[in-house]
Amino acid sequence: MAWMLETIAILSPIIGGFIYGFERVVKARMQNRQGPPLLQPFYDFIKLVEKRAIQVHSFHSMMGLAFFFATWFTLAAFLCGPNILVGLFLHILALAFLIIGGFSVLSPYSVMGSLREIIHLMCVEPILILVAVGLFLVTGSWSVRDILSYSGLPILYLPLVFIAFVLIIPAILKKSPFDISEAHQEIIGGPEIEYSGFFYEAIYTAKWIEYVFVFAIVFLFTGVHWWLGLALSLLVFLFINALDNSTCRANFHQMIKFAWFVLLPLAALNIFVLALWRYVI
Amino acid sequence: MSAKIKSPWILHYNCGSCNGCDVEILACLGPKYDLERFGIINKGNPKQADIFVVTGPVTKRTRARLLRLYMQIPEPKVVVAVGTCACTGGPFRNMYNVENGVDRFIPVDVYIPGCTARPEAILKGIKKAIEIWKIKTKESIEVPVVIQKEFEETLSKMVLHGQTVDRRKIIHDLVNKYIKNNLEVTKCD
Amino acid sequence: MENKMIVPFGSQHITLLEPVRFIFETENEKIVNVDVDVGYVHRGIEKACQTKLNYKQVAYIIPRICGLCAMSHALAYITAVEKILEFDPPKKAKYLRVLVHELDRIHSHLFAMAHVAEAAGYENLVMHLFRDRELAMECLEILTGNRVQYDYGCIGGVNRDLTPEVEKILRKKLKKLEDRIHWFKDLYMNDYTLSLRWKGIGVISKEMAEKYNAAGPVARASGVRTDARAEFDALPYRDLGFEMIVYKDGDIYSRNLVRLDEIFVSLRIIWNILDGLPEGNYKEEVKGLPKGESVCRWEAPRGELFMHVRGDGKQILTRVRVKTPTFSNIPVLRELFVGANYADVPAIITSFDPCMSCTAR
Amino acid sequence: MLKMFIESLKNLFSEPATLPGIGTEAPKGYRGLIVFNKEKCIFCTKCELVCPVDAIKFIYPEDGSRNLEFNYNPFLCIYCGECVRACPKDGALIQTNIVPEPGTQEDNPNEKWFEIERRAQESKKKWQIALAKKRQEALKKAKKQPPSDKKGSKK
Amino acid sequence: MYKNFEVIESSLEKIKEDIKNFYDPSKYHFITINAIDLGNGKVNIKWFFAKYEVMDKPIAFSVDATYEDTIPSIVDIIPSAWLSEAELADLFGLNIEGAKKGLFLEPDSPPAPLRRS
Ligand code: SF4
Ligand code: SF4
Ligand code: SF4
Ligand code: SF4
Ligand code: SF4
Ligand code: SF4
Ligand code: SF4
Ligand code: SF4
Repeated sequence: MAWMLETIAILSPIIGGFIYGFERVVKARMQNRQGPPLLQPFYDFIKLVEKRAIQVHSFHSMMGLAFFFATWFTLAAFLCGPNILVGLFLHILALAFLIIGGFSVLSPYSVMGSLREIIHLMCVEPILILVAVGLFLVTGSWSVRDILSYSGLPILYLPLVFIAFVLIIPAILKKSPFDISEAHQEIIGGPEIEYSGFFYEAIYTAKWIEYVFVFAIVFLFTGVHWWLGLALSLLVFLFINALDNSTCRANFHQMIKFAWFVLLPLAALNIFVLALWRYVI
Repeated sequence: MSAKIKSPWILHYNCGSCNGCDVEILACLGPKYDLERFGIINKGNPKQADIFVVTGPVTKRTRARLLRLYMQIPEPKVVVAVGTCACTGGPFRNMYNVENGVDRFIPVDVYIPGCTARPEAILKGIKKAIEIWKIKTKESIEVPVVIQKEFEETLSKMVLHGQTVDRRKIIHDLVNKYIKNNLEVTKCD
Repeated sequence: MENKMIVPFGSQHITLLEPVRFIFETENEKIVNVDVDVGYVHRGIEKACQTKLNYKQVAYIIPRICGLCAMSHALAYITAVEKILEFDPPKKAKYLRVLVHELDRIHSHLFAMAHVAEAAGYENLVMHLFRDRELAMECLEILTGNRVQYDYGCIGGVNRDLTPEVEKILRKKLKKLEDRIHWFKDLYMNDYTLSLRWKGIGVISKEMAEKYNAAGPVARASGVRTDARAEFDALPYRDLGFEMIVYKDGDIYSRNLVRLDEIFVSLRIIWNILDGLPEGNYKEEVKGLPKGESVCRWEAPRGELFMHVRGDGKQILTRVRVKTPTFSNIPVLRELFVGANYADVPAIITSFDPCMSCTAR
Repeated sequence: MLKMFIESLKNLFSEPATLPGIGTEAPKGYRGLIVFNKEKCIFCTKCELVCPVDAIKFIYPEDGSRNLEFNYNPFLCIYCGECVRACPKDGALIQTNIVPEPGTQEDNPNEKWFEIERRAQESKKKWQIALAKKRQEALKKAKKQPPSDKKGSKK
Repeated sequence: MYKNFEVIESSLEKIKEDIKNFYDPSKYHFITINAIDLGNGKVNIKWFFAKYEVMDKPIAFSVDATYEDTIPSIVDIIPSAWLSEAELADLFGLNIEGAKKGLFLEPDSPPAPLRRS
């Protein structure tokens, strides 16, 4: 257990790759197709290494790399650091690299994608912070290690926060109905459009790490019962994919409305009640 | 490397076809044929694509765009011409606004005949294209057919003068010149 | 950052099969101005039909204007020529023409619906539509010998008979298809996210549709009662249970429903044909050279197709003019964009089901 | 939404609709490659005439005989079947259900065909001259002696 | 000659007036404008209309003109006609008021390709 978190943080691209590969298989099967092999993300990875990279300008490419390393670092800080809030703030920073990179090129799709990415941030981060606060209220600690050794089941105290979090996962992972910043049919991938070869690889892999990040948060909701955590993650995974496959893309007004007027109050209510119960009564 | 051939991403461009073959390409992505099981994704973005799938005879207005898309795809890349009209011009051969097959402009690696090409034929053709793609590397330099003559002339001139030769740059400049000469009526950004 | 942004849409774009180019001037993702360029696919087919090809060969080049309604183009041309020659094809040929034409409509409508769903980011629905569209494609393939370019009609009738084995397969597949269409109808009526995305978006009022002469499902979704199948006497639609589908709202959602309901009508027509196919020849010899002028209005899947043919008594025709459905719908499309949201653009465009390859020819 | 949600989960545990391998064979009536049968052909060149895209070209022999060389470009053919319908001789030209194979740069569907088209055009002119000459000779012969030998190919 | 549509003969000066009097957007559907080259620099132009929902023959207004004539535009009566007019201006090289050229043709395409020459 001692080195578990560190190992996960270091191996996160590989773990994330498997999750992503598995997801593609599940998605294909849900669409009644056979789907790619499980190792497909790694094949893509190798392929991208062998492609010539066309750089728009070096700053833009650097932002792509920065996004990857920042995301990786974010996960490490989140898992091994003393305070998950640090991880969440770093997460914003990592996305900021992507956004700046997106703004730095002339392509209108990239710029529009970056604008939409900011909207994503505004929807996602408040809820992530509420998740952190909720977990703190339940377990009394900001660190992942302590939360994971909490003997109770945080999800029992935080049902609404959990629901809010699950419903915002599509926005974090850019899945339907909230795949607005990537919107393949509208802006062809958004901020990532101008990356190619090796630099696109960085963006592509950073996405895998986000998977680990999301499912690590799901894990936190079950405290020390990691078997339950595994089951819960699988359930959430299936739910997210089925949702992805049974909805069409919302537009960004609808996403903001949903995140701020439905999910945020929901989560806030949960935390408010919990705080009252913990500290007042 | 064997892993490479399992992940070809395609870019599809229609340069004046009747849609017949485009529809069949889309049908290939559907559940019945499911190209994704071979790792193939339809990327709408030339910068991340490997296989350039072209349909249709080249019309006068699409030729500059075709060249630009071709140049934007990073090496190694292969070009697949789908349908009779992309191979030779087919039913539209020698019409006044048509420049016939795609290989008048860019080097085509695989020709898929048929009007319309059957999805099975497209699958077979793409598999063939992957075999060709496997051998190419990121150092391979391909010269678009339209500028080949000029390219060779420029090259021999430069060699004669003892200048250092950057083939890629020469190609780039020549293509840009060509595109400028055949600029589309409406400019983008 | 400045407020105005120019967003090019096309000519190569993932939701568009074809090269067409829209240039949007947007303000905070709201469109304030549009420019449209439809000429990418101009090939010069009309010219070739008037100079190189004789009037029988034209029947095989004209469907290559566009693959998705290949059957409509070919049959409209053939009908126009037959009208000039004052030839009436045998009844069986007419029935078989309707059969293939309606199958063509089914696959085209399913494709169009998939296209709109794709633009809305609803990938699973796309896949389901594509899967079930294959049933119609298989029917067409065994019946005509090709999946898209059927080359089924010819001057004088049709090129192939409907054999009993083929009929048996058709019946089986169409039965399956019908069940699936019922399933889709149910889904379209009840899906919340679809209505969120499509209801009230891209609305064309009845007045606007009439003012800009919209055609096909686009017009019918706005409440304009127009359908060339009921307005032109080329094929025996009246005997086959044809019914016009009209919706009132004129938004993306009703355009989809029009298409969905038309599939039911097509299926009913096909059942009627299979049950009551007349005996007789499927092809007859046609004599004489075309001399005179005639027109043909034809309800292609996307709307009214119009052919104007003139022959001067020679092998080669004097004029072949094709007015295609999308050609009629471009003006209203352009008007519609101003004030729309950029995020809705793909959905609006695809809900028109545009086909540039026939617009420019 | 709910309907699709359930359908998705159902699909997850059912057989995918994907065909194995590369897909099905073309059905019996598929309009595939045109196959030419030299033994049966009477070289009326009707097929060349009706073809809307000129995918059939005959190269004429120089001696004015009827021993034409059939050329066919599968990369140009639109598989309409018009040539087969026009052919007066059963079995000389058949439309099979073979799906044409994809070609590579070695097949070179364009330059090779341009060469054939050029040769076809030239050879036809020569052939016409040769034929005219032959006719004249035949006429002369016919005048000299009663007909014993008809014009036509011997080789 | 005209096998299955009715033709109303008109002239260049009168055509706009005629169409204005005739066209009722809620009753008639404007189909398209077409031109036919009659040879010798003469051209015949037809405006096609059809009735909604009734099985009836299409109606065409026919005008004979030469390539030098200026042809009145009907965009102010039928706004959707701009596309047909632009096409004719492009492919036949007709002088139609206000129609922009270059919709289909590139600078190096043959000018006015549908003219007989
Ligand atoms: S998306 Fe295409 S048209 Fe637009 S800027 Fe990029 S290359 Fe040019
Ligand atoms: S090959 Fe035939 S079916 Fe395919 S795009 Fe060309 S004309 Fe259309
Ligand atoms: S205007 Fe600029 S961005 Fe657009 S195609 Fe031309 S060079 Fe490229
Ligand atoms: S409307 Fe589209 S699908 Fe129909 S014939 Fe024209 S191009 Fe083809
Ligand atoms: S818009 Fe016209 S050309 Fe294009 S597919 Fe439709 S009918 Fe064919
Ligand atoms: S069949 Fe008769 S008409 Fe035709 S080429 Fe032979 S001899 Fe001539
Ligand atoms: S099938 Fe059609 S295109 Fe092909 S050779 Fe025969 S006539 Fe020509
Ligand atoms: S039409 Fe038939 S018999 Fe005549 S040349 Fe062609 S293949 Fe031979």
